[in-house]
Amino acid sequence: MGYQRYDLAPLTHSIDLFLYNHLPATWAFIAEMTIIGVVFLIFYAVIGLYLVLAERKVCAFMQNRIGPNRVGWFGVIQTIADLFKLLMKELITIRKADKFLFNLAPFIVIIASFLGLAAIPFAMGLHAIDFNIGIFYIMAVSSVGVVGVLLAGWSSNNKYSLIGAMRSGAQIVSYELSVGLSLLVIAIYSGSLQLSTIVESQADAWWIIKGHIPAIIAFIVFITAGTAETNRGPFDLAEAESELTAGFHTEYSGIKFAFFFLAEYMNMFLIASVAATVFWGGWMPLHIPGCEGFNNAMDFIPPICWYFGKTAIVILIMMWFKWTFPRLRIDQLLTLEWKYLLPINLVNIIVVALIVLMGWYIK
Amino acid sequence: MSEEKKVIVELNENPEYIINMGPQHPSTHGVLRFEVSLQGEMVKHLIPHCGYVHRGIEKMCESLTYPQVIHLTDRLDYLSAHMNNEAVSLCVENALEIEVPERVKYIRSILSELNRIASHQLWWSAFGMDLGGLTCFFYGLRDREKILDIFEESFGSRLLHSFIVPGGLMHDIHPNFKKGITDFIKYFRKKLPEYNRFLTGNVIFQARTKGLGILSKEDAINYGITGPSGRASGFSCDIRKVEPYSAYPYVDFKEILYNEGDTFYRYVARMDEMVESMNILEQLIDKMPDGNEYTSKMKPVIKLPEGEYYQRVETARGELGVYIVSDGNKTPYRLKLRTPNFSNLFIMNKLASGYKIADLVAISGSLDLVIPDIDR
Amino acid sequence: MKSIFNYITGIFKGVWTLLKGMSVTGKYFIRLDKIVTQKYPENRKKLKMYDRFKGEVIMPHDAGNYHRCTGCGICELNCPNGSIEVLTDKITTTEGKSKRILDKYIYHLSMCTFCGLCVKTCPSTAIAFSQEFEHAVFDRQKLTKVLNKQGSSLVKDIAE
Amino acid sequence: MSNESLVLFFIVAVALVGLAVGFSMIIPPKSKNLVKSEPYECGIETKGTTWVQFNVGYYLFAIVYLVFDVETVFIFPWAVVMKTIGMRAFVEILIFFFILGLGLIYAWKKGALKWE
Amino acid sequence: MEQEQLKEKIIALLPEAEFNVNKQYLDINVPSDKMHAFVKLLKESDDLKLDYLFCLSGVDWKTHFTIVYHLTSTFFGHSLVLKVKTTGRENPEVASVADIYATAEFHEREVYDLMGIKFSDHPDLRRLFLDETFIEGFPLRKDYKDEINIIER
Repeated sequence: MGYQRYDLAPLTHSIDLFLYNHLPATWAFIAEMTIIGVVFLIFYAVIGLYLVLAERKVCAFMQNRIGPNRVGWFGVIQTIADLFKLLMKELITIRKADKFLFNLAPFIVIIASFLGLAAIPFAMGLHAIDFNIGIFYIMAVSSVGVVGVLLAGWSSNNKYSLIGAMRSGAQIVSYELSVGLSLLVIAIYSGSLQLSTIVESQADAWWIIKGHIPAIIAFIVFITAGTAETNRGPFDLAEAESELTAGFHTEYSGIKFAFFFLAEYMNMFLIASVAATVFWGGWMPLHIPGCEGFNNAMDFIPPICWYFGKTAIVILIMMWFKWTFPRLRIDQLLTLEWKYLLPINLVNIIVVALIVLMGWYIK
Repeated sequence: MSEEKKVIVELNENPEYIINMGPQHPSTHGVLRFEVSLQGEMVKHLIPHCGYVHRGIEKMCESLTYPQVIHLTDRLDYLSAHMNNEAVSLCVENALEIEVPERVKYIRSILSELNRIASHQLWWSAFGMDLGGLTCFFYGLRDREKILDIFEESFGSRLLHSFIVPGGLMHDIHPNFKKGITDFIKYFRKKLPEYNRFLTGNVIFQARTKGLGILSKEDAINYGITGPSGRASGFSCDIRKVEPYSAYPYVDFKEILYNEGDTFYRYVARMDEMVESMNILEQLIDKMPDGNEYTSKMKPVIKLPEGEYYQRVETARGELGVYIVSDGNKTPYRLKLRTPNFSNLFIMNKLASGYKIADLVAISGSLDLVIPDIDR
Repeated sequence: MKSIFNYITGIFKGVWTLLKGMSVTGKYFIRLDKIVTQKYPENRKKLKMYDRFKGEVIMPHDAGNYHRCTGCGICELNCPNGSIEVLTDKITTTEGKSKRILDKYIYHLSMCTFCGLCVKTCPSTAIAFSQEFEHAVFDRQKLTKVLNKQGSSLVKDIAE
Repeated sequence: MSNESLVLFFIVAVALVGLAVGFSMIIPPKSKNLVKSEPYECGIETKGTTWVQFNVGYYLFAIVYLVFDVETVFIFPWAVVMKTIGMRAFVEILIFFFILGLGLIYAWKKGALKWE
Repeated sequence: MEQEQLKEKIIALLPEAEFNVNKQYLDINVPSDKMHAFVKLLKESDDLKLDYLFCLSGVDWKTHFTIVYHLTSTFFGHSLVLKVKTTGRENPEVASVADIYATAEFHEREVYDLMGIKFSDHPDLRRLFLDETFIEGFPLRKDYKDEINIIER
């Protein structure tokens, strides 16, 4: 297939070989790890910062505003300036707060979002770890972030934060289930939990096209549940600025607050990449069965562009949600999950199983 | 006693979980404080505390002449400044038994209705924001700006106009005034369906507002809840109908009445009022006499004859009463302002207890409280 | 059965209302010409306030450095906040009559509420509102202004 | 890269937070202030203790969740092999989901899915 | 209902009511001891039904205070002004009508706060606008002095 011309596996492999040929094994290992670590760190920071900027721009355009436009050309370095400002701010600790947990919480949210990044296939042959249970892994890791939110709210010794924490507790017990079950649909279709395999299985067409109605339903459910799991509006109950001032991070200041912020955006990125990978074919170019010429033309666009393009669209949809809908109430949050998303999911899975059994999907 | 034991003892002594919402809280739209005792997320009991912006306007009025009082009434309910000005002016005119020119009556009513729309637009924005839909805020303010531009062109100020004075108006309206209003109505009639598409019809919004904070008609009367909040409960309290003033007798409009009395219908009542206000405006613009008289002959120093005068006016939030006791001097002996929000605020405990915090925000938003109007 | 039907239609109706809401924001997202933001310091040059805008009280002086204020103090009386102080001098004219002229017209911008009573009641239209709106200063003292210019005097036609 | 190198990601994340927070603790100017370290409650002093037994309305949800989450773990292996096994897997999952669905309906009817 | 008819009904209910000159509303003085029962009667009687208290204000007359109640009927549309005089300036006290009109509770608190008129049997008579710790008199009284904040003109 044409898209294989952009396979990055030889490149990474050659770097690997180069290091091991020129350095002792231990040092080569350390050097390789350092390179990967630094690359991901920079990637993480840049994506996080620019997502913040993108959100501000998107919401501004939706609200007939311009958004950041002072720092740099069209505000392109606005968030970087913000980051430095936050770095230079004093960290305030609250009297009687549970200091250990208070300091631990930002670590947990960042670790959770950073670990998730490890399993994402960015392009052909470009992923840190190709788990054979990739979907499962991302599900597990991304649900840890809420624990950080819970801890942050609880340890702050602030009543608003506590209520926010309790709300995030409710979030824990709900949306993870829907995320898992909606991803299951594609797992049934493709017969694998490995993200690279799932992407490869979409070489002829994406699952959202091949899997037609159940896949579309699963996608909608996934986006809804994913938005909820990342604590974003309209599910930002733990934060709920009009009710709880700032919810769980009321007492966080400076860079610690920035990490919650960053983690929220990275979680969004994570959810969007999973959605793009699983439903929209990840880095796989748009292929229509039977149109060879079209497919070849599409193959000329590098996979990494496809991946980021799709992710950006899903992120845009999630931002669109946030800037359109009013916030749900806590009981409605649970009602939505248990009375709507879960039954829909269960029925959807049976339907998919039937479709797979009968072969009614586009093979 | 160990630390743990202390906590337990404290809990037993003070079993209520009390949380302060306000004075510095995004949902109170000003410096109002609710002391909320909670059980989980449920509001058990709520005590409103006010007075953070108490400026003693009633006391200050006692040392100011009647034209000077006008500029203080602006600062009561700053979102319906024209109506407040009109209330005092009407009261003074009634006392002096002055008849203002027809044209002035029309202009006053036009200003009131414009002001009402502007106020409801801001309320809509803030209500959407209370419920977490931040974009509402910008849409509402964007459209409100058009009205404020009309105001600025004619009166030179956007919020606090002091334009309606005893005897008439401060000065004549701008030549573009009529055109500006017709343009605005044309513009806003297109935007209002957008508001409905965006928020009113939204399933989340309806679930957040329907069936909570139900105010019965009896309670509305008993607590003196006026304005759209009262009318959503079926309390026919529109002063424009009950005691028509200015140009309201000349126009044909309907009082928005609903019987449900919940948060959603308080919302709908205001949305309908905006439409109705535009209808009134169109009629007033058509019927408004030409000419350029904007004031009736007034003495340079206004002295009210000894006695008591009361004037009721319908502001954007309800009934504003001005009670002037005069001893024949050029300053009022006592000037009492019965402000709509003052009465409206104190229903909060009854409405919000038994609901969740999120509902408390929605209910207080639906009452459309303006804090300086409460504190005076 | 009915309830199941309602449940399913409820889902579709709900999603439909959500999509309707999204269509509004989506429409504005692509209509960049609808942006209402004004970039303030950049548009300062062409930013024009309305003629009647009540920026601050000024005392117009004509070309010969004449103003129209007789120093009667009516504005001071009418000001509800005491933001105007009219200081007058007694002089003896050439005919030997003693006459009151304006010495200093002090205007406290920090106390002014822009109600317009002073401008309205001035019998000789000596004061007016300017369209100036950038009042921010670093020192509160600067908000106290003397409106009559140095060496200015009353215009002839009123003085007679 | 092997799965064990997940440790690397862990370390990098910890280092990122640790370094930034450490930097923020050392470099920025500090001012000690008693009022500043008070918990924020709209400018009013907090009454009573913050940490109380909080009455939350989702204990029952939590139990139902626990059940369902465990069940989901069972479905994942099934999902992978569904294609290859075919009919038998489908019938089995039908039975499984029937029981699961009954449980959900039971909980629904009993009012466990209602916020108290 | 016309004012004359209303007047007759009031006289029937309370013979000792004094009528004041007021062009706008029917304006009566009520003795403070009869006040509470009379208001209750006004609200509950079938042909008056003055069920809406739209304004409650206190006026300082230098020798005494009056509490002014503006009542109206949402059924018939007639309005009535009641006035109650307090005896003297020291410790003025009037019966509360908070149990009859719920809105009176806070209007009375306001009057208490700013004028210092006590309302007996009020459920919760505390300062409303001013701080609980504010003890320097009652600002809306005519003899209230505050050298710092009030500039005499």
